[in-house]
Amino acid sequence: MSTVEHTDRGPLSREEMAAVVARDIPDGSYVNLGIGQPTTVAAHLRPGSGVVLHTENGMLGMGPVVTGDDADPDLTNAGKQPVSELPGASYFHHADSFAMMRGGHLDVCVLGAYQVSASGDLANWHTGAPDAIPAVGGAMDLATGAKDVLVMMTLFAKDGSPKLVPACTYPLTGVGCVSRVYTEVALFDVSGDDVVVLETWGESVAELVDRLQLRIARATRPRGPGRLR
Amino acid sequence: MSTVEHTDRGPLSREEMAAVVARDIPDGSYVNLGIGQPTTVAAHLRPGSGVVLHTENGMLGMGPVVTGDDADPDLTNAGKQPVSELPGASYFHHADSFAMMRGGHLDVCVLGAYQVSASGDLANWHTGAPDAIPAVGGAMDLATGAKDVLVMMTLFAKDGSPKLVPACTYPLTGVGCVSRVYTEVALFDVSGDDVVVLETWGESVAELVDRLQLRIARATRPRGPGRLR
Amino acid sequence: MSRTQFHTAAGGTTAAEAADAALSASGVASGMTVLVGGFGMAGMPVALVDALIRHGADELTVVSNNAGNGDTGLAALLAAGRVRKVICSFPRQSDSWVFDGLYRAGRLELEVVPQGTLAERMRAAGAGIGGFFCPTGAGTLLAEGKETRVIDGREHVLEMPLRGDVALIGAHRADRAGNLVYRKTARNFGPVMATAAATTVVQVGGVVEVGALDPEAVVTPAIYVDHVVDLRSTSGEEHAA
Amino acid sequence: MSRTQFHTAAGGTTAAEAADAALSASGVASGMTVLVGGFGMAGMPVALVDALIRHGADELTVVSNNAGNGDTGLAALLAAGRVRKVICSFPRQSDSWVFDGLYRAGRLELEVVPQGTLAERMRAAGAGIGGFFCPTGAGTLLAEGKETRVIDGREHVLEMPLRGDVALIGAHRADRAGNLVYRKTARNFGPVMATAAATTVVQVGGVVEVGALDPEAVVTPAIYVDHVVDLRSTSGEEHAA
Repeated sequence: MSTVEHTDRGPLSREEMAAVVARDIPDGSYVNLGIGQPTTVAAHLRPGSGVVLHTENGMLGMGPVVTGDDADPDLTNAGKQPVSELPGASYFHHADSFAMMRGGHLDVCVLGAYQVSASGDLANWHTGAPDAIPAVGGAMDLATGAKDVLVMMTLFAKDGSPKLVPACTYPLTGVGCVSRVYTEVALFDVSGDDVVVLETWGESVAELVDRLQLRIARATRPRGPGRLR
Repeated sequence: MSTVEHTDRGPLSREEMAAVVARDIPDGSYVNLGIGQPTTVAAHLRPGSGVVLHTENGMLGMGPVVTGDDADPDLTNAGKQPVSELPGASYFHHADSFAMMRGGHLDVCVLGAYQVSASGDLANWHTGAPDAIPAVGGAMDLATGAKDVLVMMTLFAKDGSPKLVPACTYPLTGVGCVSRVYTEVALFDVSGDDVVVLETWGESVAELVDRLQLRIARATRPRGPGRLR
Repeated sequence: MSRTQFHTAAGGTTAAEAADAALSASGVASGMTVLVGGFGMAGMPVALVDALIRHGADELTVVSNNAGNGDTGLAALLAAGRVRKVICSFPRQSDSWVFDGLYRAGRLELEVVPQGTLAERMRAAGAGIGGFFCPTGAGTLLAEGKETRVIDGREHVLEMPLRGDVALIGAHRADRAGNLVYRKTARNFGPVMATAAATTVVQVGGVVEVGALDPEAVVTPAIYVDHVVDLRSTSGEEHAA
Repeated sequence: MSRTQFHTAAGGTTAAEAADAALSASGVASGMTVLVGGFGMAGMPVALVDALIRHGADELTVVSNNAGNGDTGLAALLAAGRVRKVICSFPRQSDSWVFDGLYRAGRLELEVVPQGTLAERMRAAGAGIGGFFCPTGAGTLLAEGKETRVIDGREHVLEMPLRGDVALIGAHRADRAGNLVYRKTARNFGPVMATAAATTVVQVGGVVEVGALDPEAVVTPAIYVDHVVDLRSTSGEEHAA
C-alpha cells in the first residue's frame, strides 16, 4: 500500500501542515496562497524551488510580509498586509490578475475551508447563518481558476463534526474544484471518483475511517514530494 | 434654410473633402482615420486642435506618416505605413485597442465606403462578388464602436449609380452606424430619421435630389465647424 | 470628446478645494453609480471620497472592492447616509463596523460579486462587451437567478457589464496629456474603473510634463481620464495617492 | 507549471538552430492550432515561422491578422502546403498572392473574423471566459449562423473563445525570468496570443538580466512565456524582433 501512516507521532502542528503543503508544490509553480493559514506556506517553500507567488491584487513575484519602515502602503498582499517585491516581479490590474487566475494559468492555489465534499466541492466563504454578512472576495475565482486547489483545514470542527463530508451543508464556493485536502491528521486526494487518503499523522487509516464515516480508499501508487498528480 | 449651397463653384477635390471633414471634427476629439482616403484628413487638422489620433494596431497619439531613414518598422499605422509618435502617446495591445473602440471611447472615425444607406447602414468591406476574397480588418469594429462614424466617398459609382442609397445592396459592415457622409458634391447627415443635406458644392439641393432619387430633407438649423451633433 | 482637465492644489488652492472642483466638474449627482478604486487603502482615492462627502450627492450606488474601513473614506460616506446600495466583493472586515451596522439595520442594499467577476464586469462595460459567460460562481448562491450555460462541459454563468456614471480612482502620476501610471499593487481596480465610467476623476501624487512618461509604460491612456486632481502640495512635497 | 526556457543564438548555435530547438520543445505538431503574432511585419515572429516551416508540422490551423505577404514567412508556410485553415481578419493584400492562389484553388479554408473580435476571442480564451456578446458584426454576413441577442436595445453576437495549442510571437526584450516588453506598435497581438495558447514561444531581440525590466512596465508576465529564442547574435548585434 502506498498510503503512508505516521502512527509513531501525533497530529501535525499548523507549521508542520504548512511544511507538508510546501513539500508537495512542484518546483517552478505559479502559486496563490489564500488569506490566513495558507499564507504560512510561503515560509516553507524550498529556496531555489523557483515557485513564484501570485497575489490577486495584481502582482507576480510577491515576497515575504514586511513590517516597520519597510512597509509600503502601495505594496500589499490580498490580506492587505505589506509585502515585498522579488526580482522578476510584475504588476497588472485587477481584470488582468483575475484573467490570469480564471484562465487556468496558475498551477496551485491554497485555500482554507469550512467544508470540503468527497467530490471536491468547496465551502469557504459563507456560514449561511441568517445574520452573517456574506463576503466572497476572490475565493470563488481562485477555486474555479487554479489547476490544483489545495485546501488547508482542521479535519474536525470545534463541535467534533468532520469537515470532509459526503456533501457540503454550507453554501458552496465552487463545485468539484478541490484537488487535495491537507489536515492535521491526514492528507486526502479528492480529485478523482474516490476520496483517497495519501498520508496520515497520529492515527491509522482504519482509525480515521471510523471517525469520518466516509468511504475512503487507500492510495495505490506512491506520490512523492513535488508531485500533485 | 440652414443648408449651405455652394453653387458658385464645382465639386470638392479630394483634398478639399479632407479639409471639410477636418473642419467638422470637434477640438480635442479622439479620432481614428481609416485606411486610404480618410488618412488624408490628418494633414488638414488645425494645429492646436488637440485632436488625438488612434490607430487600431495599438497607439494613441499617432503622428504623420514618415519615410526614409525616419521609418521604424515597429511603428506603423493600420495601413502598415511607417508613422511617427507624438508627445503624450501611449501604446497598448490589440485587445485593449479594440476595447477602446468597441467601448465607445473614440469620438470619431472616418471610413471609406462602397455604399451608405439612408438609415446609416454602411457597406465597405466586401463587394459580394463570387470570386472576391473577403477581408474585413477592423472596419466592423470601427463602424460599431466610434461615437460618430463619418464616411468619405464619391457620391456616385463609376457606372453613375448613387452610393447613398435607400438600402445597401453590398454586404453590410454595420447597421445604422454612420452619422455623416462626406462626398464631393454634398455633405449628408444620416443619423436621424431623414437624410439631411447640410451642404452642397457645385450644384443645388434641388439638382441633387433629382440625381439621387432619394428623399432628402434640408437642414433646419445651422451646424458650424467643429460640431457633429 | 474627453480632454483631461487638471485641478491643482497650488497658488492658494488647497488639495481639498481642488478635489471639490473636480467633483463638481464631474457632474456627479444623486442616484448615480460611483466606482471607487482601491484595495484596502492601496489605491484608495481618499481625497476624492472626502470631496464626494462634501459634495452631498446621495442615493448613490457605490461599486468598490470593500465597503469601508474604520470611520473615514467610504465608511464616512456610508455613515453620512449617502449610499443606497453597495456592490462589492468583500464587505466584511475587522473594521467595517459602519457598513455592518447599516446593513444589519436594513438601511443598505448589498450585492456581493466575486472579486474577479467584479473586475471583469467593469472591464466588459469599458470594452463594449454586452455580457460574458464565466465559470466563477457556477453552482453557488451567487449564481442564483442568473442564466447559466454548459460550455465545453463546464457550467458558466452569464454576467452583465457593470458601468459607472463616475469613477473615483487613485494613481501615482499623470502627465499633462492625462496619461496615468500607478505604483505597485495600488494599481488594482483603477485602470479597469477608468474605462468603465462615463466620467473618470483621478487623484495623483504629482503631474509631470508631457514626454516624462514612457509611452510603453502608460497604464491608463488619457482617453479614459477626464479630471486629474494633483495632490502635490505647493511646497513640492507629495501626499499619498 | 511553466518555467521559461531560453534558446540562445550563441556559442556556435545559430539563431535558426535556437528557433528550431524552441519549436521542437514547444511540442507543436500536425493538426494543431498555431497563433502567429504580428500586424504586417511589425511584431511578426519571422524566425519562428521559418522554424515552423523547417519543423514540418502540417494540417495546421493558423490564426493571424493577415494571411502572408510576398513569398516569405506565413506565405512560405502556406506555399509549403502546411496549412489547412486560416483564421484572420484581413487576408487580401496587394502582396498576398500565395494565399489568394491557394484559396481560389479551394486548397485553404478561410474564417474571416473582425479584427477586434479576433483579439477579444483570444483574450477570452486566455482569460477563462466561455463566450461573450459583442455588437461587432451584428446584422452582417459574419454573424450568419451565430447566436444573437438584443442587449440594451442593441443586437449582439455571441462569440466564442479562440485557443491556440502554440503561439509564436515577437517581443523586444525578455528578462531571465521570462517577462516581456514590446516596442511601439509591434506589441499588437503578442500579449493576447501569449495568454491564449497552451505553449507560447517568443523571439526577442535580446535577453536582459532579472531586474533590468521595470516591474511596472512588464507587458507580458513570465507566467505566459514558455520558450524564449534570443536572436541577439554572438557579435552583440541584434536582429529585428
